Amino acid sequence: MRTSPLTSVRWSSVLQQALVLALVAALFYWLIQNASANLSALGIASGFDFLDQRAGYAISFSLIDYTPDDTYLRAYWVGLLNTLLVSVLSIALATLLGVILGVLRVSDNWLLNRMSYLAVEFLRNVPLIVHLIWWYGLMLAMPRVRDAIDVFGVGFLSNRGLTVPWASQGGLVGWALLWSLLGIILGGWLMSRYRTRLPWKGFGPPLWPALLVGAVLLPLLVYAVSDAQWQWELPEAKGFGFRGGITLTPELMALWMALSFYSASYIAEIVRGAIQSVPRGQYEASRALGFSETRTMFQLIVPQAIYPMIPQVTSTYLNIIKNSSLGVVVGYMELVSATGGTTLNQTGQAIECIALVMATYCVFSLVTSLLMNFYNHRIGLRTH
Amino acid sequence: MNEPRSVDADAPVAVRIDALNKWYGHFHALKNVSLEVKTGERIVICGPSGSGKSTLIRCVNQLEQHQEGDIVVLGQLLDDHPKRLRQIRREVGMCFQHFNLFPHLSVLKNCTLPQTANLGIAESEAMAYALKLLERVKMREHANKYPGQLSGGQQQRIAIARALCMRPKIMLFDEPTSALDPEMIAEVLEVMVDLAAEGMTMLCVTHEMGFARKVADRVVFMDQGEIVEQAPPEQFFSQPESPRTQQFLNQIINHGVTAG
Amino acid sequence: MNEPRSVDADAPVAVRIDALNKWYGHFHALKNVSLEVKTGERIVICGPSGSGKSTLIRCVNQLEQHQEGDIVVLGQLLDDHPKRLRQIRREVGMCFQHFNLFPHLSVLKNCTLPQTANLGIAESEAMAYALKLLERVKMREHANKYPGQLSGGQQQRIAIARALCMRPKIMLFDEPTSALDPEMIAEVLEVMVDLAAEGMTMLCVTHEMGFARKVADRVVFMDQGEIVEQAPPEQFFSQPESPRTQQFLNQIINHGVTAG
Amino acid sequence: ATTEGSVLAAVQSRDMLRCGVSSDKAGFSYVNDDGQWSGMDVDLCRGVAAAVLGDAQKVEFVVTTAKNRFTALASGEIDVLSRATTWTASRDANLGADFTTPWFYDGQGVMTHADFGVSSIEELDGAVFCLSPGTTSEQNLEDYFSRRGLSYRTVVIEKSTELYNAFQHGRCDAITNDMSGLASRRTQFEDPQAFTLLPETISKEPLGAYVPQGDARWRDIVTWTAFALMTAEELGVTSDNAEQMKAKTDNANIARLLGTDGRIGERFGLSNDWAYQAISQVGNYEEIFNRNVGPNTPLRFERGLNRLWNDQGLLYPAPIR
Amino acid sequence: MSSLSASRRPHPALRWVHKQLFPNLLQSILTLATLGLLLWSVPKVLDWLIFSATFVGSSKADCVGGGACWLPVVNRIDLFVYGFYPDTETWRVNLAFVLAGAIIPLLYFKRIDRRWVLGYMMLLPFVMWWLLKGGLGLSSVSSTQFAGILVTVFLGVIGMLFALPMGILLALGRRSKKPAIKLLCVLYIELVRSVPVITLLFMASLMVQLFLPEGVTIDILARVLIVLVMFTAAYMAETIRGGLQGMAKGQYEAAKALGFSYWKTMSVIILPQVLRNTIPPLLTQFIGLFKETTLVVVVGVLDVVGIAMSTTSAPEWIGLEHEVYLFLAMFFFVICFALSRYARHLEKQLEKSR
Ligand SMILES: Nc1ncnc2c1ncn2[C@@H]1O[C@H](COP(=O)(O)OP(=O)(O)OP(=O)(O)O)[C@@H](O)[C@H]1O
Ligand SMILES: Nc1ncnc2c1ncn2[C@@H]1O[C@H](COP(=O)(O)OP(=O)(O)OP(=O)(O)O)[C@@H](O)[C@H]1O
Ligand SMILES: [Mg+2]
Ligand SMILES: [Mg+2]
Repeated sequence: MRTSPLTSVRWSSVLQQALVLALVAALFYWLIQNASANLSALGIASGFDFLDQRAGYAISFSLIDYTPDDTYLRAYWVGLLNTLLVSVLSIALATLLGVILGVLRVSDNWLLNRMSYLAVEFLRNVPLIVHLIWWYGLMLAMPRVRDAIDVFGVGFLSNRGLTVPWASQGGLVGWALLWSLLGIILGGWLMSRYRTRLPWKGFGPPLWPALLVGAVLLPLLVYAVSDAQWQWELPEAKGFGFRGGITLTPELMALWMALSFYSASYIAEIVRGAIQSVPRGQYEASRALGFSETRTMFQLIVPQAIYPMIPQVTSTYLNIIKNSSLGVVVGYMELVSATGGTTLNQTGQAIECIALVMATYCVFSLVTSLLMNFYNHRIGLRTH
Repeated sequence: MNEPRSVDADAPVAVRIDALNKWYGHFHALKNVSLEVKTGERIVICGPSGSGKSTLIRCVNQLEQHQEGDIVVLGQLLDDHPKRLRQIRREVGMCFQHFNLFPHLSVLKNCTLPQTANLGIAESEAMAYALKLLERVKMREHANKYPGQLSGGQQQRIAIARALCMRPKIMLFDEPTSALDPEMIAEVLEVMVDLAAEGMTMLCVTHEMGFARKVADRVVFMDQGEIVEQAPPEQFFSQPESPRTQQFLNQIINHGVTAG
Repeated sequence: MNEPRSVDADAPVAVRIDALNKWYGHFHALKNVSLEVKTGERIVICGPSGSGKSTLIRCVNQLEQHQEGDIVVLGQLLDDHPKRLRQIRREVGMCFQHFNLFPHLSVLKNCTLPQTANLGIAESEAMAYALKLLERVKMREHANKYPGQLSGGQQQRIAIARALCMRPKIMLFDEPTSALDPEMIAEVLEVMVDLAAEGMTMLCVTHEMGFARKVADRVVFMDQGEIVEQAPPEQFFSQPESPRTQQFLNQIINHGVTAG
Repeated sequence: ATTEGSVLAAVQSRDMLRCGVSSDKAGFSYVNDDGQWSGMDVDLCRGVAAAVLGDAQKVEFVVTTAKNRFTALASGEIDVLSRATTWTASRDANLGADFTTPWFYDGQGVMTHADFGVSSIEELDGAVFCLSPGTTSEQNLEDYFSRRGLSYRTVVIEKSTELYNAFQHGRCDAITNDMSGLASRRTQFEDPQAFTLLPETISKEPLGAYVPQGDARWRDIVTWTAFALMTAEELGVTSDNAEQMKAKTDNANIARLLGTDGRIGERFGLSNDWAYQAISQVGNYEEIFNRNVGPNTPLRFERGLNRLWNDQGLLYPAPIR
Repeated sequence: MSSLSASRRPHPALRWVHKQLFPNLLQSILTLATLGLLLWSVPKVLDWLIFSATFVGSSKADCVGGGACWLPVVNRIDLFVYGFYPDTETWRVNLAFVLAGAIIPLLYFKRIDRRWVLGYMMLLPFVMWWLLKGGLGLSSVSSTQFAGILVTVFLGVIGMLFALPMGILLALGRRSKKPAIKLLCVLYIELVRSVPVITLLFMASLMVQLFLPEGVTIDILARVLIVLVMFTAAYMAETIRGGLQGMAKGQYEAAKALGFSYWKTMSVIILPQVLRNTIPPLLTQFIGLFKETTLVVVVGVLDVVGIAMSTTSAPEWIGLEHEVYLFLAMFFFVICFALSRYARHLEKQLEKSR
């Protein structure tokens, strides 16, 4: 009797679930009915055809070529790349700042400890939008182009943003980064293969020189065999702005700074938590073995603290990507202000535009969680 | 099972503790404790829970700082100068109740890192010595594993090997077997008995009375932060002087009986 | 200390387990187990760790679902109809190794809530009955405390009282004393002996052989998911049939000796 | 969409007008220190409320953004959109909204920094423009420049405070917006002389109220309320003298306007003194203009195109008779 | 002997300074640099903030001290706090604030029966709604009159308390054994958590109306509230799920063995414990929501940030952005910091009581 799965009970449970599903489906059906009625009343055709139309709006900062004559679809790509750019920059800076603040938070130095405590608490208890408005004000209060602050003779900081040298052919930078990445992967792969052959675990040459060599050597090699011409272009003041180099606009800078400082406070707390979660016994053991404080920290405590940090840090990174949508407040043309803002506004295709934006963010988090799972399986389970 | 042993009365003093006082906040954890340990002497410290045994031996390598009194280890008076302190800690090995191996390093690396980082020994030499010691605690075949993959007894034996890697002149043990299952206790005690047989100076907090009988030169009984009695094991177990000691010993025996 | 007892051979069957099989994933935890318990019978189940004792009694009130075979409790065949299942669970009380009292409720509330919520008994009546039972397990003066404020033995006695509040016809015990210190074990066993004396049908997993000798009508020995032997206690302890049982009994005795 | 008469019925049954405005357009709609809404756009709403409900205070102001204003209108969340919105064909056609009548004539202009020495838009080739998104100014600029083969870059900022801030600090070389906005903002800059308003207008910007599409009755009411306020100026009726003129006037036009003669109000479904209510409670167009943006305010606007037709302006209210 | 050791070991205060501030060269340099920076900057900042600042006056012209000009905040404080709420009815707002604030001490006193606290929290959003919006004897106030801190608190508190039951249901659904229900809950939670709040707010502002039948409108404040509730509930569900997972298995088993049904088990055995344990993280979540409410300004709801922005655009106060935004920052900092300290405190209490 037990082997038969279809007892009366199961049926009631199935019915119950079917009912819930049907209710949800009915709700959606109702909503869609309403929407199509409303849309036809407004004379808006649904569908994604509008993506092929001419966008007709300009975007001040773009990583790929873009003019108002391009399509809405290209404007979407520009927005997407801008989102990724500001996210990557913010992730890098937030991590740096966060780790510094976090390490200061656990330092024995009372003064530094308290100061970083104050800083962390202040940064994270003020809404991001206030950070952003403030940073934007600061960026705009920079001197005019003519009186731009000279940054080590290669960059200029003005109210037009930060202008830095860039390759004369912008595309080369992208390729260089790509080859660098490949080099790192290759170097890492070769080294780890070599190291698994060694008789003793944890010995053998360290990994990072191989990564470095890969990152530098491979792009150079490719450059040598290709006929590409590389040239640095230094910015110089000219007319209404700078010629040459690349300018990080004040909008980008403000968003970058606001996101970095705000998120740094979260990362600092994660770092502190992780370091404090290492059992006291570990400190005692290392002291009993005569390790110095610095070595204790960096060879014994930090490596142990990294593992529990990873999921939390990942979710902070995802938050950075999501929060970059605040670019809409200062007019940084990322995904939400481009497709979810101007495009939507010009075409009236609210449902399509918002769906597109949401779907894109879902993809981000899906990819991230896949990577996380992969990591947990491959590396995480080894020692813990 | 106990044979009389003799420590050279003129052997140099390894550890001298003099009128030691230690407070945790307002709690007086060690009260005027004095103790002298000769080189090669093996001392077992016992006493009821909370009597200050751990605190005492943790003062010897300054994992706890005392407030009054002097501790001289290997001729060096302990103060809080960081360099001198590290120097002394390298010469005093310690094993903890909870092993405290470094979980992110392989067993072998656990044993070589302290050597390379703190003694400046070359990697290959450190490895050879570590493997020798792992052999000695019968853990050589596990050298490539990570601590998380081993049983408690195995971890404790590695902790002993790791401490020995620093070529210590004195070893401190803080209840090395109390977190272990009975079978594992045997493994670890065996290693400790071996070590004792080789003449290592040992200060050992433990409730394993069998071990005390077998290897200790002197048993020190502590209660409420004071040393109540110290005597060679045969005398300690057969004719304890203080009533507190008697009570403690009775309790241990009774406990054994009820468990059986 | 064992007196002969007799259960009426014609007493109605309280629990009948028939060719029971249970797998955890691919692991075969119970292999073709059959067992009949008469009303008023007191059964002690023992066996080495991992032999499936807990699994067996947890199947009786379906905390674990079995895959093959039948279990009939108080004349009712167990299936997974939620209402019938709840009905049966109310008639079968259970005590766990870790007590599992509800920490956010006072002792008294722990005993009255199941009555008011599940039996629909009025608050005042439930309270009177609960106090009676607390009296019986000698915990009446602690009725207003919270479980966190009590010792393990006290908590276990309250757990028993809580189970009894449901006026069960059968009581299941899963190692009720194994998480307790020796003094506390005695308190709890005393309550259980009382209960047995009143004729409650009991199925009890325990390693307390003294208890088994004293109250069990039958001792069931399990190993590797099978019932290896069942016999009245005098016969079980003095002339065990199966070599596995002999080995197990030897081990217990030896263990007692080593510990002592 | 909306059916004839439904908005009026809804407003009357609610006894409250819901009017979509912006929250930070000084002179047109913003909040003053007393926590009161004020501005030209706001006063138009008040006039409509007075005409329809007899009380200028029976308005709820719903803050809308450049993005959601037409959604709010089409969905019936607001009855009138009075948010300095330009009258264009595509909006009338696409967005489920109907325009009423121009309330304020404006044109898109360009302001730059005086020290550039620029005197015409054509000299701004390659310059950076500050813009607010989702407005007609974005497309106008694009048209103007691409027609002449010139290039430009943009900075797009939604909040106008931030926008002008950015320009003033030199974030952009030029800012383009409605002339009125540019002029008013310029007066508030710390050093107005440091900025030049270029003479060209690159677009026509008739600003006024939108109503939901499909309710001609309602559009009439809002349109004619605006006309009534303008006509009042033309006939010299002010909030001060309206009562007196209502009691006794020999001008037939005034009598019709104030509802003592004829039954125009009833035909609209209002009371006959609808225009009287609007004028006496919010004042005529001149009063509204002067109160909000005129020479005595910090904004100091000229009447310019917004003079009456008989004063060489564009205000040409259709006759009320 | 002990006198010798006493002389070797310096005064505790000196030892503290040595150990905490100057243990080695690097640390000493850092300490000195930080000290220098503090000594240099703190007086200046204080001077600007307080000593040379202007607190009374009626227009920008009164700001002559050279320090901060707090007049826009001072003169508009009513607007900042009550928005456009009718002057005669502000007592309702004050009362609502007090009622909302009362939760905090209620959580503190362990003596008070948790059921009362829970009941209070369940009732509060309705009472606040009634107080602020009117009806049933109180004159009704349109939500267009809502602005400033009133909106921030309204959205924060009501949003949180409405989200709580929904979060609990979602968490239970996610742990349900019924695949369809589990799937729906997982989809919902993951979807909402993976998109930025702003897109959800845009949805409220631009899309919701499209999905409603013609003629039905929900005002923007309510739509935004719904979005915030939906959003918070998804995050809260994860917190509560954590609490459910942390619950000892024995509790479920004991309840089962005593014959409790699923809903009884949850409502009287499991959830009371889970909620008690998750108060600190829930409070942290509230802080997050409170900060997140500021984003509603993007869709044109005048919360406290919106009022600040419109203040900086008023012709009479142009150019005083720093003061206004600083006031905003301080406002949020004070509230959020106090709450987060409080959450930490409750957490410690819980740890102790275990
Ligand atoms: N860090 C500390 N802060 C405050 N009190 C402490 C601290 N460490 C230990 N104590 C107290 O000091 C006393 C002695 O502790 P110690 O650990 O030395 O006892 P012990 O003899 O090792 O006991 P056990 O057998 O339980 O390990 C105890 O009462 C303990 O509570
Ligand atoms: N939930 C589970 N999933 C998988 N395997 C399980 C599960 N519960 C128990 N087992 C396995 O089933 C076997 C029998 O378990 P059971 O708990 O019944 O043993 P036991 O006789 O009660 O042992 P003990 O004396 O240790 O309590 C064990 O090997 C155990 O590992
Ligand atoms: Mg100890
Ligand atoms: Mg078991």
